Amino acid sequence: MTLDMLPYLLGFLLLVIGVYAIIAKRNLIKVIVGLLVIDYATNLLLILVGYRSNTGGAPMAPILTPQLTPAQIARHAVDPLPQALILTSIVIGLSVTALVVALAIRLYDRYGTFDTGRFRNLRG
Amino acid sequence: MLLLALLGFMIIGSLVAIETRGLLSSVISVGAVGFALSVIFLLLGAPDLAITQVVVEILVLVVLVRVVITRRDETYATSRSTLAVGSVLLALGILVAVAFWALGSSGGEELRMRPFGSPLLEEQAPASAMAPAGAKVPLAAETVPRSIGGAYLERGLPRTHAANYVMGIVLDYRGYDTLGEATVILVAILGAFAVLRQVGRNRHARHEPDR
Amino acid sequence: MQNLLPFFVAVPLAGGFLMPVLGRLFASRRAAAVLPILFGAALLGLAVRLVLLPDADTPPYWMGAWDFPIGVSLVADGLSKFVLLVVAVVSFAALLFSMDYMTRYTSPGLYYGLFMLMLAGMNGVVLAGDLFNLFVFLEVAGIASYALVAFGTEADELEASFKYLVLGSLASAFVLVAIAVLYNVTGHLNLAKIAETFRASPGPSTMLGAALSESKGGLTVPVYLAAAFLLMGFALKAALVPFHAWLPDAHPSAPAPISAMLSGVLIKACGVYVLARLVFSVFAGAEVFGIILVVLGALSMVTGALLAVGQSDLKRLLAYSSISQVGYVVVAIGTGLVLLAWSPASAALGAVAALALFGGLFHLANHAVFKSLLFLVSGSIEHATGTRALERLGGLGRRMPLTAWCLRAAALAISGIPPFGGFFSKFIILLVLVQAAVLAHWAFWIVAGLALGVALVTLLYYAKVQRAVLGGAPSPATADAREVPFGMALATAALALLCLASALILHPAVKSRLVDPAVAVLTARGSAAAEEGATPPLASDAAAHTAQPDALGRLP
Amino acid sequence: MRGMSLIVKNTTRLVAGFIALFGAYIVLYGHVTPGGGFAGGVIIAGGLVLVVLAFGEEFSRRVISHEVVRTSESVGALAFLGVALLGYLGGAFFKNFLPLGDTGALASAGTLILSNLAIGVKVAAGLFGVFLALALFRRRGEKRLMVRETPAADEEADE
Repeated sequence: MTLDMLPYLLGFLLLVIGVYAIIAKRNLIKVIVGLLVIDYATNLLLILVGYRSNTGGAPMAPILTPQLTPAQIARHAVDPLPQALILTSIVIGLSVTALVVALAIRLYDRYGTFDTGRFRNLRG
Repeated sequence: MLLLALLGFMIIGSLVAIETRGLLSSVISVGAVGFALSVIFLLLGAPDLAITQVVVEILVLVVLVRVVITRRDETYATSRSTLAVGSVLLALGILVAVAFWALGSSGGEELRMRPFGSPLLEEQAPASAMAPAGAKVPLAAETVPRSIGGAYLERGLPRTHAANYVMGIVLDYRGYDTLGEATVILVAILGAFAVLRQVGRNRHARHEPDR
Repeated sequence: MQNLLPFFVAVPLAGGFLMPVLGRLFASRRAAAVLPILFGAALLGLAVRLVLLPDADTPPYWMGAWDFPIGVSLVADGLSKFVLLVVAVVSFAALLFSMDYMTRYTSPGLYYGLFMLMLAGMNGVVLAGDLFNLFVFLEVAGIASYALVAFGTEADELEASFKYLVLGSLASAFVLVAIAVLYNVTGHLNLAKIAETFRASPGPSTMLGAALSESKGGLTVPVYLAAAFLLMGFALKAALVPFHAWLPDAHPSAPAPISAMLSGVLIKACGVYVLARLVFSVFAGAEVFGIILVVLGALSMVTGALLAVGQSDLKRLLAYSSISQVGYVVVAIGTGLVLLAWSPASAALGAVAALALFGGLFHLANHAVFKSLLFLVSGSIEHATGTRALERLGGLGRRMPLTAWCLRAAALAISGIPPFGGFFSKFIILLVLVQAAVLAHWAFWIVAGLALGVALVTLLYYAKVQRAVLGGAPSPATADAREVPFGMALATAALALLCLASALILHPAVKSRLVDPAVAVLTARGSAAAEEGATPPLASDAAAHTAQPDALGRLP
Repeated sequence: MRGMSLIVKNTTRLVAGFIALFGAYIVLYGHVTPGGGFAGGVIIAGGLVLVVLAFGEEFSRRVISHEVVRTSESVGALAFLGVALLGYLGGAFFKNFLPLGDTGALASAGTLILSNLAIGVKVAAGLFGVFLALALFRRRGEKRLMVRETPAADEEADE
């Protein structure tokens, strides 16, 4: 294993931590926290995948400024596509979070607790 | 190095968020993890994402903190049975171990994981490999990048005239995805409204539901 | 000829955007259904038109007129047309049923809006030619279905929806991780282009990689990693057995028409269809995926049936039965894949593989029809009696004759009684498994035995359902039950007729239009990948070769 | 929910306008500088959330009703679909049919600015609506008190 794969692996580790929270925790808020962590992990993996190091300089964002030429961008800028995907993915994550929080407060309203262990369990 | 430190911070922060005792500290820790992610975005050349991540994180935090501080709950410590959790974690652990090993074993294959910092974007292929038969010849004559990300970087500007390449992709090349994304927001909002209705069922229907 | 494909997404989307605004303008809850029903009818018309068009007239549609491979495309080949038609039929029936049934719930505008958006999401998934686009529309369909499951806002509905949402989001996250890995490895998101990259690759050089990909196709370890995440993600969406925990809670909790949509088409369009598409077309038909699918399918088949037997809640029983029946479909598709991967060794296997895929798709369509009918009938019964507990029902045979006949038709079809389509599809699957056991590998005997056993168990528990609901004396709950209103009756009767008529798929004229192109898409891809040009084309491949250039969005 | 102290209210009065202005800038210049319709929309929604937190629920009810929120949400979505449909008249869905102009200018990149605007409106309205629904969600005092409702009350009970 080489060091230049390490960031990916840390991203996978974060994913596993999020999955752990979802499976192991019975508190709705903790499960939501787990979902957020999973979102971070997937977005992180996507941004890592598109990164291009810029020899002798800071990473170059794929945005044309007066100091740059299109040719320089093409040669040195980081990959814009994963960024576009992450933008969409952040929005989707936010939407899911909105819905899941709505469900959680509604469940609290019904049971007076966030703990699924104290809910009247579904049959089977 | 800074990146690795931030990644470590994210991992530790997530663990703290999951294992800490109070719900409020849990929510705040996960907020810190989100802000660390936005710093990573900035560090890796994605200012658009950094801005978006920060504002989204603030909104999520405001909502979650409001939800948590207005509701009393002392049950944060409960967990599921160790056996089930253990077996699932074992399976996932094996998967990640394979991932470690698989990603590391980069030989001379074409279908290998590209190392961090030098993505496929840097490799070139003959123009014929990218273009379909009979299509227009790309601007850069003989060779083109092997990934479509590279193609966007090379050809994006003349074709969209958007100085921000990411927006060019989001709204033009992949505008259809963005329509889907806008739909997702709408769906979630309609869904939240639907779930938060005070009265879901019409009680004066012919029969009470028996549950 | 205008390209029809974008309208499959645009029409329900427009409906979904309009309904929340217009919903409150309608005077009564029934009137709110008119617009969605019109949209549903338009979609049904479009789907029929699309199936009748030859492949050459439905080229991929490139959004924004960007070209291959940088744009996003919509693609319709035989398989997606087939699934689109199934989705359109079931959703039209569900909308018709909703008109009267949904008067039990508040806020029809929200309901129909979410329904249309879920439909748009499913159509988007079926037509997607781009991996990330597929993910986005998967989320549209998924989030709409999470909300619809909780539409009644009763406590256990909210709980089921929460569980469904968490596992569904986990599935989506796995898909996104796979997208990240695949993009890093291949540099593309277009499904056809990814498949092409795999086929062009010289193959792995590491030890494990070589061991994993004996069946050629040039897949390497990172690709298998991505495939593992994709398989887990879509197995979660399709509720195959180790990943099924959410389904028995979520499907019964939803309003009846939504249960019909979820069990009838959503788990197929967003789960089984995508799985088939990925393993055959993208991952080059490697046999290991076929074996995984057969194992998962057999597990689902058995577990679902065994758990269904003990249920006393009608809808919950139906939900477990869905797991079991989808198991049949997945077993058939997996068998087809395995046989196809082995087919260079013997030409007979190729023909059996094509038959297996035919059986699988036929059963998919059958299950969509009879399971949605069963859920709608359960809705009718709940509407008339206020309960769905089997022990509190009884004597409905005389009280609700039409509903009773619909229930009989669906139950006989799902148990595999001869004149119904369900018999033929199950029979074909069994036949294929036996042939595979004889021709290829003894292990298929086990699967065949399980399939036969499960068919008998299915017969048993549906006999139990019929006796509990229809037979005996009326119970207090059913004493004053009356036949359901017109819209509900019409929807269930139409589906009941379809249960009977689906046997017509076996007629050559229908088969060659509807199912053969779908089978051809799968066999063409698998065989081309398994052995490039080395084997003579299979008997059924003639059609595939004409369809191939368009499949998955390559330009002619 | 009641408002907060006078200091918070006065600060909000000063800041809210700037936040909205900044959000609008981010939306409009999305195709030139970092940002875009989504980020700008969230910023505007954040400004509105701040106002609600500071001044309380009643204030927000008076200024922006749920009707406005839901309508502008749908209008934003329809506008985005409309841009796509206009592209259809020009050849294909999402076809960029406007002149592309000079890179870096505000009026450049064709339809991008229109799409950004539509998304900005939609996101601002939608997220603010969700915040209102979530934050101001009232617990049922007595669960069974709601049983006997008139149909008319049911119709509008979804907030």
